[in-house]
This record gives sequence, C-alpha cells and structure tokens, in this order.
Amino acid sequence: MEEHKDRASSSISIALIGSGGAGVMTAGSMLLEAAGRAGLFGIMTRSAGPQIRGGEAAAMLRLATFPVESHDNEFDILLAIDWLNADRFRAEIPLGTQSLIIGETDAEPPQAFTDSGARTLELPLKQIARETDGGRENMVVLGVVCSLIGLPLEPLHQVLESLLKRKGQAAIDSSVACVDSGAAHTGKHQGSYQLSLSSEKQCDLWNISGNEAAGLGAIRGGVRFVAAYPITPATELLEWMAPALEQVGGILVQAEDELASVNQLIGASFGGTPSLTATSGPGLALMTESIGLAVASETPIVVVDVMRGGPSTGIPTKSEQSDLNIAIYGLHGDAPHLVLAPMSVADCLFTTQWAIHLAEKLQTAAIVLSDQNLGQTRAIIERPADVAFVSGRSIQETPMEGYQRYAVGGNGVSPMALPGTAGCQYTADGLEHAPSGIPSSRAEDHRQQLDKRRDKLVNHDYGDHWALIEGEGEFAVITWGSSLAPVREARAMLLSDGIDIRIIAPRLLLPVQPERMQQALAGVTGALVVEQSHGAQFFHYLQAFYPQKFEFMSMAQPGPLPIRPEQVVADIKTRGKY
Amino acid sequence: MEEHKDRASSSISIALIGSGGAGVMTAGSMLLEAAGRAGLFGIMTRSAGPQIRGGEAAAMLRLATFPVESHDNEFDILLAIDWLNADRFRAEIPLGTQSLIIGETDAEPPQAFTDSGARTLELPLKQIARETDGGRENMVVLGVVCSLIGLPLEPLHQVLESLLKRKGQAAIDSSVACVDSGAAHTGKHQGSYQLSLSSEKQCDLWNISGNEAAGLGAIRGGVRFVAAYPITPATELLEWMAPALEQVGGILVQAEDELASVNQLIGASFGGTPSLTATSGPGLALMTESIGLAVASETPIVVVDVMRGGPSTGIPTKSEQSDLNIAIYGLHGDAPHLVLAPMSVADCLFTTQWAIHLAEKLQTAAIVLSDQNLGQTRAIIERPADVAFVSGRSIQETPMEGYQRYAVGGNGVSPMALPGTAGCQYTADGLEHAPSGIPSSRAEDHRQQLDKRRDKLVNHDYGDHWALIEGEGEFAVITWGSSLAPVREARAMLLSDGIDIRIIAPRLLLPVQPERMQQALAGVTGALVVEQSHGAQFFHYLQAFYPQKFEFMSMAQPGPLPIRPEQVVADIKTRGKY
Amino acid sequence: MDQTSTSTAALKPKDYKSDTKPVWCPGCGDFSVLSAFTKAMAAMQLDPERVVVISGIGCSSRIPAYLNVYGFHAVHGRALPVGIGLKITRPDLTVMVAGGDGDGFSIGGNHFMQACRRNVDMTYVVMDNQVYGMTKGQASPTTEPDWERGKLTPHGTRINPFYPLVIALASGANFIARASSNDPNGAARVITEAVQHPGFSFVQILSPCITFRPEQRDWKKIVHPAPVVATADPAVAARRLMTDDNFFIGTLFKGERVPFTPEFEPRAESAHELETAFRMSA
Amino acid sequence: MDQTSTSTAALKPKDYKSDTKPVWCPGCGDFSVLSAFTKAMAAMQLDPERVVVISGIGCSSRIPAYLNVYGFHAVHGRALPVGIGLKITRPDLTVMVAGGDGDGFSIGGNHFMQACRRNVDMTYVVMDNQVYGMTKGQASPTTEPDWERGKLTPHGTRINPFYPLVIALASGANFIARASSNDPNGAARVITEAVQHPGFSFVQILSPCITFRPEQRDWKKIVHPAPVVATADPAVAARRLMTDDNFFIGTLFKGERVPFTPEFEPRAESAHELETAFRMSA
Amino acid sequence: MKTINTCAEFLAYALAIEEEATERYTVFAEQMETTNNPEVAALFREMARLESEHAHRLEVAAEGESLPAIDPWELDFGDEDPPEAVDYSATHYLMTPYQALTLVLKAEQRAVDFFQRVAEGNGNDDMKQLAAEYAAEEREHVEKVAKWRNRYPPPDDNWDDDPDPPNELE
Ligand SMILES: Cc1ncc(C[n+]2csc(CCOP(=O)(O)OP(=O)(O)O)c2C)c(N)n1
Ligand SMILES: Cc1ncc(C[n+]2csc(CCOP(=O)(O)OP(=O)(O)O)c2C)c(N)n1
Ligand code: SF4
Ligand code: SF4
Ligand SMILES: [Mg+2]
Ligand SMILES: [Mg+2]
Repeated sequence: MEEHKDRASSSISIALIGSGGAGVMTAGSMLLEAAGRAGLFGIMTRSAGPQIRGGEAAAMLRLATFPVESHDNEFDILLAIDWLNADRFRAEIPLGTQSLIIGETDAEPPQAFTDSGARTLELPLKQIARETDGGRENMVVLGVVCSLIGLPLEPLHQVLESLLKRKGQAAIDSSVACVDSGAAHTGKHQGSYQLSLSSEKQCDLWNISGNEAAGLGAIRGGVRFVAAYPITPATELLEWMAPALEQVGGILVQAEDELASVNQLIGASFGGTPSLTATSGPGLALMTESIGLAVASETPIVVVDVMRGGPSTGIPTKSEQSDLNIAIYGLHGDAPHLVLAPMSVADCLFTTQWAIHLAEKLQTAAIVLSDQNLGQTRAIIERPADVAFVSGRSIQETPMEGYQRYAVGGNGVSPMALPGTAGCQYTADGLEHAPSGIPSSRAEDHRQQLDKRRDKLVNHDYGDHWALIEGEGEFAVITWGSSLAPVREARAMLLSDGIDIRIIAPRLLLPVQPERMQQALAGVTGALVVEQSHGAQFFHYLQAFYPQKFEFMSMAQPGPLPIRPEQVVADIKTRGKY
Repeated sequence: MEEHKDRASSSISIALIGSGGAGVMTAGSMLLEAAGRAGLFGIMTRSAGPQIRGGEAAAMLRLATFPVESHDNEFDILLAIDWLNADRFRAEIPLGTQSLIIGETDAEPPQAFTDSGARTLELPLKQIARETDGGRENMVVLGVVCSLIGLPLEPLHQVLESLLKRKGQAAIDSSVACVDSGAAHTGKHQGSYQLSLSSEKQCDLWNISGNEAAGLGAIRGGVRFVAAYPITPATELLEWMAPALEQVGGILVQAEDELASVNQLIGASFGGTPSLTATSGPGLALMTESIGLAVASETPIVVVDVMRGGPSTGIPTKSEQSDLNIAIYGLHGDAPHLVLAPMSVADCLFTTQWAIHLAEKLQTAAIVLSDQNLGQTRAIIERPADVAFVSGRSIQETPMEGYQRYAVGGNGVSPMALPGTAGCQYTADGLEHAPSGIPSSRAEDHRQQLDKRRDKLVNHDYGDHWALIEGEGEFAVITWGSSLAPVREARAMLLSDGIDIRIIAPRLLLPVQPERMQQALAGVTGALVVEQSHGAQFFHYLQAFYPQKFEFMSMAQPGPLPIRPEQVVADIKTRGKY
Repeated sequence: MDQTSTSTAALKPKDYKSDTKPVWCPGCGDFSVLSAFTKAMAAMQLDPERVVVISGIGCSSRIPAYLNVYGFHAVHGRALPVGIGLKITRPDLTVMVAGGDGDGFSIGGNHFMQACRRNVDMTYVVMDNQVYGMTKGQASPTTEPDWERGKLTPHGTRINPFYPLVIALASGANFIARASSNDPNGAARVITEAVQHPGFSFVQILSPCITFRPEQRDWKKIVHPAPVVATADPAVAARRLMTDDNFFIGTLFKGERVPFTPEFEPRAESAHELETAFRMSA
Repeated sequence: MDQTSTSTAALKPKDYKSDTKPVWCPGCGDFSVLSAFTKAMAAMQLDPERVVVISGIGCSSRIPAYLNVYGFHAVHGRALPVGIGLKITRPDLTVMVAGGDGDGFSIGGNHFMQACRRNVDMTYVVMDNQVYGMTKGQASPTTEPDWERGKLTPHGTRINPFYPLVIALASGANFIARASSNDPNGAARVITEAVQHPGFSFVQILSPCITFRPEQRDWKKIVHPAPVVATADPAVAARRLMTDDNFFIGTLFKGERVPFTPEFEPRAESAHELETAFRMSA
Repeated sequence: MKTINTCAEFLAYALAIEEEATERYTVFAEQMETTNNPEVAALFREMARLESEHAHRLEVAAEGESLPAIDPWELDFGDEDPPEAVDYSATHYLMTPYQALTLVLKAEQRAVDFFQRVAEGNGNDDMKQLAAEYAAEEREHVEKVAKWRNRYPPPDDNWDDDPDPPNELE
C-alpha cells in the first residue's frame, strides 16, 4: 500500500475513455504536452475499436518525474466520458484496489473494471461542460485529471492557447473555463494522486513519437530519398517525412506498392542518394526479393519495419515483435545484411540514424525493427544527443583504369563509382559476378563474393552501441526492442527487493557479435529471454547464434497486450529462483 | 590402385564434353537409358556455358550396379568431341591418375585436365563418323564408352531405335553404325573400365528426374490445380505437369507472376482442390506474404522451391541449399507451417506427395525444398513404392448451425466448409479472427488462434518418415536434402575402413521434432553438420531448435560445386578424430 | 427479368446479409454498395452458399464478412488471383471480387490488367473513392493529380490518373460499367447484369469516402446517366471513353470475347498411365 | 540535323560498347537492338558515364553489361522503379530502361502502367519477342493466344494479348513508338527521338527470338512503316491504334503531358528547423 | 535513293558503309567465338579486318575534307539494307563457312551495286570517278569471296540439327 503511494508520487498512469467524437485522444495529447511543459516525462499510447470513426477509444498515459518508456503494471486513474463498449479495453487497462474509476453521474462503470476493486467516483461531466458556452466534456476531464495529480493548470492553459488558436479565442476561453471548472469539481480527491513535481525544470524536453524520431534520425543520417507505400503502423513515419524531407531538399515518393518502393530506393542509392523506406510486416514480405538485390549488388538501402501483430494481415493496430525471423532470415540465398532494433522512443532516432550510417558505410541493406508500440507511442523525452553518424559511403571519385566495382580484398568494402564518374562504368548485378560485375557462375567467384559480402559486415567494429547492458547479477535477462522498457522497470522493482539482474539488449541483431555477447554474459549462470512473440523467435535466434553452456529460458508473450513489468518480475522470481 | 579397380567395377563415372550442336546431352541421355535397360543404376547431370545456344556443354554420368544418388570423387572417363572452352568444367569434372581422357586425334586436351595425371587417348572421332553416311560424333562416342565399360550394345541399339524413330530408319541405321564403329575403335582399352553387370536384371527401373518425380508425387498426392510462373530450375517440373495434369482432369495455369500464382492456389484450395506451385528462391521471396495468408486463413497449399545459387538472381543454373532460412523463417509474424526436404531423386516423389497430404490434413502451407541438383538430375532408380498418402482434408460436409470455421479445441484442425455447403457460410480471413472468422484484435482470440495454428502442426504424429537415420556410430553426421547422397557415400567409404558413423537427415524440417531427434542422437558425442550453403544455415537451425550438450561442428560449402564424398570423409576424419 | 416467383420461399436482400456489423463510417458510400450486392443477389435468387465474394484489404474490402455468402478476405491487392483460382476450379460457383481503388489499381494493378486479359467468368466490383480510406487518406491511382490533402503527396500526386474503364477495355474485360453508390438500385442492376454476362465483368462504383474526401458528397450532383446503351464493339466503347468525364453512370460495354473456360474435372488418376513414361522397358 | 562534326574526338557507336560478349544466340534480334542503342548514343554524343541503362531479367535484359555506360541488372520485372528512383534523384543523367516483354508486361506489368502515369523523363525500350526466351520458350503477354508451342500452355494461352502501345497511351506515356530489329538504323532514330522527348518514352522493338520462335524471322517481311507522322493528340493516337496490326513501325505519339519533375536538391539540413516541432517550450 | 552529289558526301556514305560492315563482321566473329564455331569466327574476323582497312583508307582519303555528319538513319540506300552489311538475323551458331561466305558475297555484291549506281548517277565527275573506283574494288572483293567460298562444301540438309535443347539461364 505504502509502496503504491511511493510509486504514485513519481509516476501516475491515467486512461481516458470515450466514444468517437468525445475527444479523448485530443485530451490525452494535451495532457501529455502540458505535463511536458511542466517538466514531467511521460508517454501516451492509444487504443480504439475496429470502427474507422465513432468507435470507442482510449488514450493511455503515464506521467512521471523520471523518463518512462512503458506502461506501469496498473492504471491509477480511469476516466470515461462514456462507457460505450469500454470493456473492450479491459485487458489493456489493468486496475488495482488503489485505482480510481471516474465516470459520468449515474452511468454505471462496467463490471469488468469495477471487479478490480478500484474505487469509483461519479462526476457530472456533461453538466459541467454545459455550464460553459461551447464547453466540452473532454476539457472538463482534463481539468479533473490535473487536479487529481496536482498538475498546475497554467501549462495546460498555454497548450490550449496554442493548439486552439485557429479555432478562435472563444474556443480557447470555453476550453479554459471547462478545464478550470473540472479541476474545481474533484473535491476531496484533489491531489490524491499527487505527482511530486521537481522545481528545477528539465529544460530541453521533446514531445515526439517513435515514428517521428525514426524519421528525424533518417534525415540526420543523410537520407534524402524515401519511396513508400502506406501501411499501418508505419504511415505516420512517412507522413512526417514527406514535408520534412522537402525542408532539406529531399523528396518522398508515394509508390504503387512495396515492390516499387524498395526498387526505387535501389535506383536512388545507386545514384548516390542515401535512401530509406518504412513499412510493416506484409510490406516487408513483399520487399525481401529486392532487399536481396541490394545485398548482392551492394547497394545501400534502409527499410524500417514498424512491426504489428502477425501473421498475415494480423492485427495491424497492435504491437508484436514477431517479424524478427523474417528480418534476420527472410532473404533467399546467403544474403548477409544488417538488422537493428531501437529500444525506446528516443532510440528510434539513434538507431535509425546508425542504420543509415552502417548501410552506407558497409554498402548493404539494413532492416530496422521498430514496432507499433515504439512507433506510435508519443513521449516526453530528453532531447536526444547529436551523434556523428552520417552516411559515409566509400566512393570511387576519380576515373580509374580497370575499375572493379566488386573488387575483393581489404575490408570487403569496395569503393563505389557513381554514374557521372568517367572511366568507371560498370553494371551492378544481382547475378553472381566476378569482381568486375560481369556475371559468373564459377565457384571461386561465388565464394569470393560471398566471403566479401559477409566479411565486410562481420569485421566492422560496431563499438558499444551493439547492445545496452545494465546490471551485475548472475542472472541475465536478454531482451530486445520495446520489450526492454518493461524489463528495465522489472529490474528497478527487483532492485528495491535487493535483487540485481543483468540486462542485455542487443541493438544490433545482425551481424551477430559472439565475442561481445560472451563478454556481456561473463559470469552469468542463467538467462531469461523476454520477447513479445508467440514463437519465441528471439529465444531461438539466441540459441542459434549465441549457444551457451547454460540453457536459455523463454518468456515469450504474443501481442496485442504489452508485457507488464510485474509479469517479468514474477517470471524472474520463478526462474531465477530468487 | 586396387581399390580403384574395385570401385570401378561397381561404379563408373563418365563425362562427355562438346560444344552446342555436338549432341553430348543427347548422347548422355541415351547412355543413361541404355544402362538402365541393361539393368544398371545411374545418374546424369548437366553443365553448360552461359550461352543459350552453341556453348560448351557437359553431360556427367555415373553408372553403377547399385543405386547411386551423387557423383563420385573422380571421373573415370572424360570424353570430348571438342575441347573448346572445356576447361570451364575443370572443377566440376575432377580426374585422377586412373582416369582416361579421350579426345579427337591431334586435338590437345587442355592442360587443366591433363595436369591430373590422367592417361590420354586420341581417337579419330570425326573420321569415324564421316565414314558413315549421316554419321555423328556423339554416336561414335557412345560406342566408345560402351566398349570401355563393357556395356552390351544391344540396349543402346534399342534406345536409338525408339528415340530416333521419328527421324526415320536411315537416321537409326547411321547411328547404330556409328555406335558399332566407335565401339570397335577402343582397341586395348576395351573393357578397361568394365562394370560388373549382374545377370539378374532389375525388373522395375525408372528413368526420371527429381523435377518429374516431384510432379508425379504431386499428382499422386491429389494435386489437380497448379498455377505458376516459370523460373529456372523449377520450370521443368511445371512443364512436366502441364500435360500430366490434363490426363487426370486437372489444370496448370501460367500466371502473370508469383504473387498471382500463389494466390490462385489459395483460391483453388479454398474451393476444395489440392493445389501446388513450383518456383525457386526469387519466386519464393515474392510468395511469402501470401503463404502467410494461407497459414492464417488455414488454406492448404504446397510450394516446391527448387533451390538454386543465391542470393538475389544468384546462379540460377546451379544448386545450393541456401533457401533453408527463408523457408523456415521467411514469413512475417508467427506463422507456423510445414517445411519438408526430399533427399534423393526418388524421394522427390515421396516427399512431395507427403507434403500435399500433410498440408491438406493440417490445413496449412507446406514448402518443399528441392534443389537444382535433385530436380535436374536424371536417374535410373527402382520404381518408388506406392504410398497411401493422399489429400485427406477435414471437411464440414453437412450444413451446421453456428458453424465456426476456426473453432478451437481438439487437435487444432477444424473442419473446413467448402463453398456450396449450405448454412456454413463464413469468410476466411488473414486478419486475426475469432473462431467464427470475424476479425478480432482481442488478446484471447489472438492467443487461441496462434495456439491452434501451432498445436495442430506440433501434435501431429509424423511417424518415422520425419528423418532418415542410418548407422550406429557415436559420431553423427547431420545433413539434409541433396547433401545426404555424398554423406552416405562417405559413410560407405569409412565403413570400408571399419569406421561407422551415424547419419541423421531430417525430411521434415518444420515443425521441429525435438523428441525424435533426441532419440536419434542417443549416445552421440559429436556431430558434424554437412550442408551446401555459405552461411551454415542448417547448422544454425539445428542449434536453434535442437541444442545439445556437445557442440555441433559445421561443414558448410556453398554451391555451385557439389559436395564430394571424399571431402566429407576428410572432414569426418579430422573432426571425428578417427 | 426474374424467372423466380416472388413466393415466400424467395430470398430477400436481407437474407444475403450477415450478422456482422460494418466498421464503416456512417455515411460511407460502401453501405450503399453492400445494399446493392444484396439486392442483386436477391434479384438473381442466388443460393447464398454458391456465391463467393473475395476481397483484398481496405475499408471497401471488408465487404465479404457483411454478406451471408462464402467469403475470402485476402491480402492487399491480390483478391483477383484468388478469385481466378477459385473460379477455374469451381466453375459451378458465382465468384465476385470486390475492393477499393488502391487495392485494385495501385498494388493490384497488374492483376487487374491480367484478369481482364484472362477473361474468366467472374465479376469485379471496385468501390472507387479516389483515396486510401483504411490508411487514413493518401492519394490513390484515381485521385486527381492536384488533390493536395494526401499526406504523402502534399503538392498533389502530379501524375496522370488511372482510368479503370479504359484499362479494362484495352485489356480485354468483357463487361464494363460504372455505377454510383448514390443509386443503390441502379448499382444493383448493373451488378446483376455484370454477373449474368459471361466472362470478366468490371464494375466501377463511385463510392464516396466521407471521412477523407468529404467533398465527394457532391458526387450525387455530378453523376449522370450514360447517354447511350451498351455496345458490343470495343472500338465504339473506346470512342465513348474518349469523352468520358468519369461521371457517367451505366453500362459501357458488353462484349463477345470468349471467356477462359479450361476443362477441369479432377479424376483420381490412373497412376499407371503417367508412370509409363518413366518405366524402362528392360 | 546533327550539330556535331566528325572530328576525331567524336564518339562512335563502338565507343558505347563494352568488352563483354553477349550470351545471345547468333541471329537474335537483340544484337541489332544493341547496335541501335550504340548508334543512338553516338548520334546524341552522350557522355557514356552520364548514361545509365537499367534492366530486369531475361535475354534482352542482359543488355546493360554490353554497353560501356553505367548499368544495373536488377531483378525480374522491377527495372522501371529502379530507373524512376534514379532519375528523380539524379536528373542530370540520361536514364534508360530496357528489357523483355515478359519482364515488362507480365511480372512488371503494374510498374509499366504506373511508370507511364508518373511520366518521369526517361526512356523504356522493350525488346518484344512474344516469348520468354531466357526460360526456354513459354508464352508471354504479347504472345498470340493460339500459339501452342509454349510448354506451359500446350493449347495456347487462349487469353487476350497485351497491347503495349494501347496501355502506354491509356496510362499516360508521353512518347510512344514501335521499331523493328530488322532496321537497326530506324530503331536508333526512334530511340534518339525517345530520349530527346521529355517525359516517359516507350519504345517497343520487335526483336525476334530465333530459337523459340523461329517463325519470327518472317517479321522482316511483315513490318511496314507507319502511314502517318506522330501525333500529339492522344485521341488521334488512340484511333490509329484501333487499326493497328501490331506491325507498323514508327513513332505514334509525341505528347505534351507534363513530366514528373519534383524538386530535388539535397542539403545538409538545419537540424534545428526540423527539431523545433518537437521541442517543448517549457 | 537520295542523290549523292559531292565527293565529301560520297566519302561520308562510303565511310558509313565500311564502318557498319566492320561493326557487324566483328559482332558476328564474336558470336561465333562465344558459340564455339572457330572456323566461321576466323572468317568473319578476316572480313572485319578487311572492312576496317577500307574504312581506314577512307579516313585517310578524307583527311582534310570536312565530311558531313549523317546520322545512320539519314543514310539513304534506296529500299536496300545498308550495302556490305549482313543482316543481324542471318547468323546461326552452327553455320558453315560456305553459308557465311554466301552472306558476305551478297553483301559485297550490294556494295558493288550501290557504288555502281552512284557512279552512273548525276553527281559531279570527281565523285563519279571515285565511285567507279570503289565499285571496281568491291567487284574484286566479290570475285575473291566467291573463290574463297568454293573451297568449302555447301552445307548438308541438316546442318542446323542440334540434338540438344537450348540452355535456360535465369
Ligand atoms: C502489402 C500491404 N501494403 C499496405 C497495406 C496497407 N493498406 C491497407 S488498405 C490500403 C489502401 C486501401 O485503399 P483502397 O483499396 O482504396 O480501399 P478503401 O479503404 O479506400 O476502401 C493500404 C495501403 C497492406 N495492408 N498490405
Ligand atoms: C521472380 C522471378 N521469377 C521468374 C524468373 C525467371 N525468369 C527469368 S527471365 C524470365 C522471362 C524472360 O522473358 P522476357 O522478359 O520476355 O525476356 P526474353 O528472355 O524473352 O528477352 C523469367 C520468367 C526470375 N528470374 N525471377
Ligand atoms: S474512411 Fe472513408 S472509405 Fe473508409 S469507411 Fe470511412 S468513409 Fe468509408
Ligand atoms: S533464346 Fe531467343 S531471345 Fe534469347 S538470345 Fe536466343 S534468340 Fe534471343
Ligand atoms: Mg479507396
Ligand atoms: Mg521476351
């Protein structure tokens, strides 16, 4: 109980529910922004019914005094404008006895929620809204929440001011009035979920989604050409990039399909322009043949896969880490390439930028495995540091007698002549070739080029970025991507019990780094592999490439529900035998 | 030396070389057929320059008194009609000091071949041919070979008779004359590579290629619809099936591409017709998205991938086992399916037929991994036994109130209603769905359907067909597909040194069979993994799914050269510490 | 035009509806298309279990589950090959394929063209809203080049639109028509005609996306009936299309192109026959 | 018509040839097309290093390596998108795409249609032999429906052939012509015109496959010049195509459709500018 | 046929003819080399050498003159294919020397005819003179090639019989 209070003072989880038109998403976004302006960290995720418009929707927020990357085990506040079909969110919004359910007066909250033992509070939201001219319940709700968690209203007023500007002063005024009025209605509950706001403000905070961060990373990394076909949940990455690229003289082309988009990248990159596309599972599947062409012809390209529930069309709006297999092994033939995975919203920027750098440097294809969770979570984060990774392709700049595009030797990276360079004309080829590029089916040529394409990747020094490694215990949790966040929270929970575990989360999934992994695992006697997939793909990947004397244990949970820290704790306590 | 003689008396390897127009392929085929009629076993493979017509070509045969499935370590006889560009076959036609090189008088054999220390023999092939009206050197060559290996001329005469019938009696006569004349010119070399022909003839021998065998297996298994797009080296499978299907009332449709062909299969199968396509790596890559649809919608389909050198367009005319990864892991999301691999020409029939049976029975997609080597090798084999595997799909035959297409429970296989069945209307879906088929993103539905699709495969009893297991040693060689043949020959070689090894070659690659594998490995203390890939794909697959206390050792060699038995022996002797 | 009597046994449009509720936005043109489907099926008194509706992915492609017939909700852009495989092997069924302009003309453009060429006896209905509804409003092939609200094409696509009727005619479709969701009865009639006409029938239905293209509500003022009756002459049809404003409604072309109807009558083979080719007559 | 003098500095056709020897069958029409390419390049005196020829897979698609320019031998059916990506980002280059009828109209059919629509300034040359040469003689989209020697279609394809010029015109190509390998000089002229015309230019070159379609040797007797000069009016062009016997040679259409030329001038961004959107003004 | 009036114009034509012939014989020689028909390859090589010598001599002759630049398709030979150029479709990987020389013979004869026509046409006299010289020279070629061909037997009926199927590649 006390423990709950403590956690609550530094992190509060809030879910806002309502039908389409109620404006819960907008309210959630405003709350997040206001929290950020108040110097808090936070995340917001969304969930909605299958309807395209008008369906039930939920904005799920967590606000905290420290950087947060995933949802907590429970929600503290569930606030519904209406309860229509709200029970579909039951599994996504776990409540506890300390939680507070708030709804419209006389509107019974669904048993699915009250069963949790949470307290309930009824408020005349509609009536409060009506009292203001043009007033809306979602604004009232904002006020209520601010009051409960002790967030000053001023930053929220500012947010309303800037976001509603185009709607005119009247809209702003009525919203402000609703907010204030809502805040005034919480009575004894005021501050009951008080967040301890620090007085020194974080001065460089960003409000960004993982998809936007990846887009920004791409541009920082030097990408100036994007060709793509829309697909949930990658579309927003592309939609952010379309105008952003223009600002840097680049361009986004909407192609007829994924087959076209990936091949447009290959063309642009052949001409010297760092190029990227974003897609999700079904689109990635369509691209694999041509990603193989990029590998064989040594043409750098980057494909961001914002993973969703699979297989097939699957669950497009929900997260899952089940495209690991296709990303690692999905190309036909022996086609060594890069696979990277960001592990937080902010890391989407870093990892995407690094991927571009590596693809360009190593003249190969890189697949970046983001997911719906990272991509569509909106977060308040510290401004990510600038990193020096920009495209640095090895170019044959000057004319050269007997130029060989696929010359072997050295580190395997052979300088690439760009069209326009006199005397270096060659034909890039997806057929196996001699060093000149001329097709060859000779065993020596095949072996040489296979070695070249593998060695240039294997021999590169990827430095410490290859993985995040935390903790000291003899028991390790190996995880990746968006599963890292709950694992880290689990570690924090365990630490408060005096248990330390070691976390290893590779950012670089391919090429594998056996020596570095061995070092990271030094002294480890048991390891749990945590991932969001049904087939335990990551677990098998680790066994395939990092076999250990001890046996890995697997905690694999498919989507659509996120992994909760307490699940990880429970699993570790069982398996780690603590 | 003696050893050579012994081997020679039971197996002889012959390579015929010549430029386009010389007719070495035809001669090779005739020789194979004649050997078969004489009761011998044998194989023939081909190799050719990059030219579409007129280039250098080689027919490589091995004839034996026992069933043979791969080439020997060395060729006994190399016979060239001309030597133009013949050295390109150097690596494919290894010779030894006991080999005999035969060429036209005054035409120096290339040093690449004579360096082997092989003996040489010059024969006036052209002149002999000219002595007969309409005579051709390739027929002379046939006579020469028959004489050297002691093959009676009568079966060859019969072959000429039947194959040249449409060219008229004159053509037959002149060919017979050339053959006889060639046979008469071998002088002291006559019978120097004598094969010990058994007097009791094998009475039910077939002359068939792996591609044809797969096609026949498909039809035996119940396939009546094929949609496909041509691609080397799968085209011949399709070309054989087009008329064959008609004979059984089925049809082959040439589609616009692989995306169309795989989806046509899904449509046909949804309607109740067992359906199959054949392709190679690039085509398989294009199909993966829709194979995932077959998995998710539980629509049985079979895709035969006749593997060729990769990555990308790669080496289309040569064999490699490098599509293992894409076949096992290439679908996005968690998409459990079947992967099977035939391990000999004859086994292409069995495995394809079994694949159809399993796909139908388990309502899923099956990928059959054949390869160029198996597919395009023509072999004399014993007539494969009839097996009882035919499509046996579980059908909802009668109207049913509240029919649920994806009902969970039982063994996971839910009866499928075919269009036309009143009262069972449903919509098949690649979106995650409830048991009814209606789209659902609920965690329980997702989990249930994921479990269903996995469990129905995992719980099926595949019987002993899952793998071929031979030998008793503590040292195991684990291999698959066309690599089995050289491994088996290696075992035979080792046995003659008194060393036994255990061979394990899974025919069923997915779902994995951990218990059966454990049983097969009982008592094994070390294992070498032999495969034809650069990335050691099979080795990693074994580590991923069958981790052992001992470490696997890897012998991975990419194409285009086949693995030779003596390489395997050498490797085993080193690693097995014999 | 009906042979069946209106006895109580006769199937009503609602009998072709399933219990699944559409996810569509109220006001979406697709509701009206759904109604046209059920009306057409009722008009033809098709046995629901002998009809299969196949679709790809998109708002419009959700339609099969809303019908009480067999359905297949396949992947994006590939519904036509699924339909072709089914119809060739099950000529006894009425096979219809339905979907959106993105599904059919962008990612599925090749299959559209090739399906027209192949001319299998089936009906393809495209609910054209000139936008990708499901993915929140990007331009589609039929979008005007200067529509600047597609978020991936902020200056408009600036490329030539795709003219579905022209491509259908040029490729070999045997029945070509345009209908409007504003007139579900008219659309039902066209669908009926399309199903009844042999070979590959293509029906474009203008079906507004009121969420991402609210201005399409005005289509009801713009559409107008085709001035003349359907022709069987491709050249005449082609000439008419030259003056097409993309808003005439009606049947353009009812051709006499021979449908693709290969024989298909699966038999348990006589294995013997196929084996003879391999057997060595030793 | 030439501005260049025959000074010794001038590039000759052979200067555009590489040292790599074609794998083609002697007699194949593609040799003549190769010669036409070199002649056209010489006529335009293009800098070899500023030309890129991109292809898919097929006999014809082997052409880039035989030219002394930059080349990309991509995968089957996808050469056009490679070309589009290149040209948009490198407008300074002369981009040409070349390949076969299978590559371009079967597996690549959608990209063909969409490339015509997009109308990027590049030239697409299809060596049409109405067959898949490289895979040993299956029917292609342009094959006559009754050709019974395709091993996957023993009774002929029995489907409507694909009419490349019609589809090109209907989709928005800005230059459309047909040439014949029997007249490499004429083909060179057409290629030259095509390259010089703005936007997407499509040239079909009838190029016999003497191995799988030996009867195509007779094409030289059948081809005949187009009766009239090129038109800029799509309607006129369309009418001419209605009476096309598929063997007229010449330029059909030189349009005035606006090419797709988005601005592309990569700059190292001012990161600041892009970041402002995310920064919290606390 | 367009009339050719000046020496410069004529030389430009003649040069184009010889260059075209050189190119094609070179291509044919390469074809035969890649398809392992060395005898015919050598023969085409020889023809390519002869034609390139011609071309070279013409270049020397034209030294100092400024020849008009004519795009290949502007060259007008009447209804004929370019003289001296063997049709690209005429070769075959199994062709015999006799057949190759027959093709050459026809091409050379067309060259004779062309130069003769120009010589008899209505250009200026210098040019006609030059054309007549060329015609005479080509006539010698024709005779030489005819003799050359006599050394070889004509092909038998099934000269193009290839019992083996073509190769598939990709
Ligand atoms: C391979 C693949 N790429 C992209 C998508 C994402 N996607 C789903 S529907 C759709 C477009 C739908 O547009 P349309 O067909 O016009 O249907 P509408 O929603 O407008 O009815 C797209 C791009 C997908 N599901 N699969
Ligand atoms: C994805 C894929 N499918 C199939 C093939 C096999 N393939 C190679 S070339 C070709 C057809 C070539 O025909 P065309 O484009 O007309 O060229 P041609 O050889 O006739 O010049 C095919 C089907 C391939 N390489 N890749
Ligand atoms: S988004 Fe548009 S197309 Fe989709 S359901 Fe809504 S109105 Fe209809
Ligand atoms: S197979 Fe046909 S297309 Fe290919 S090179 Fe030979 S003649 Fe040309
Ligand atoms: Mg649409
Ligand atoms: Mg072709």
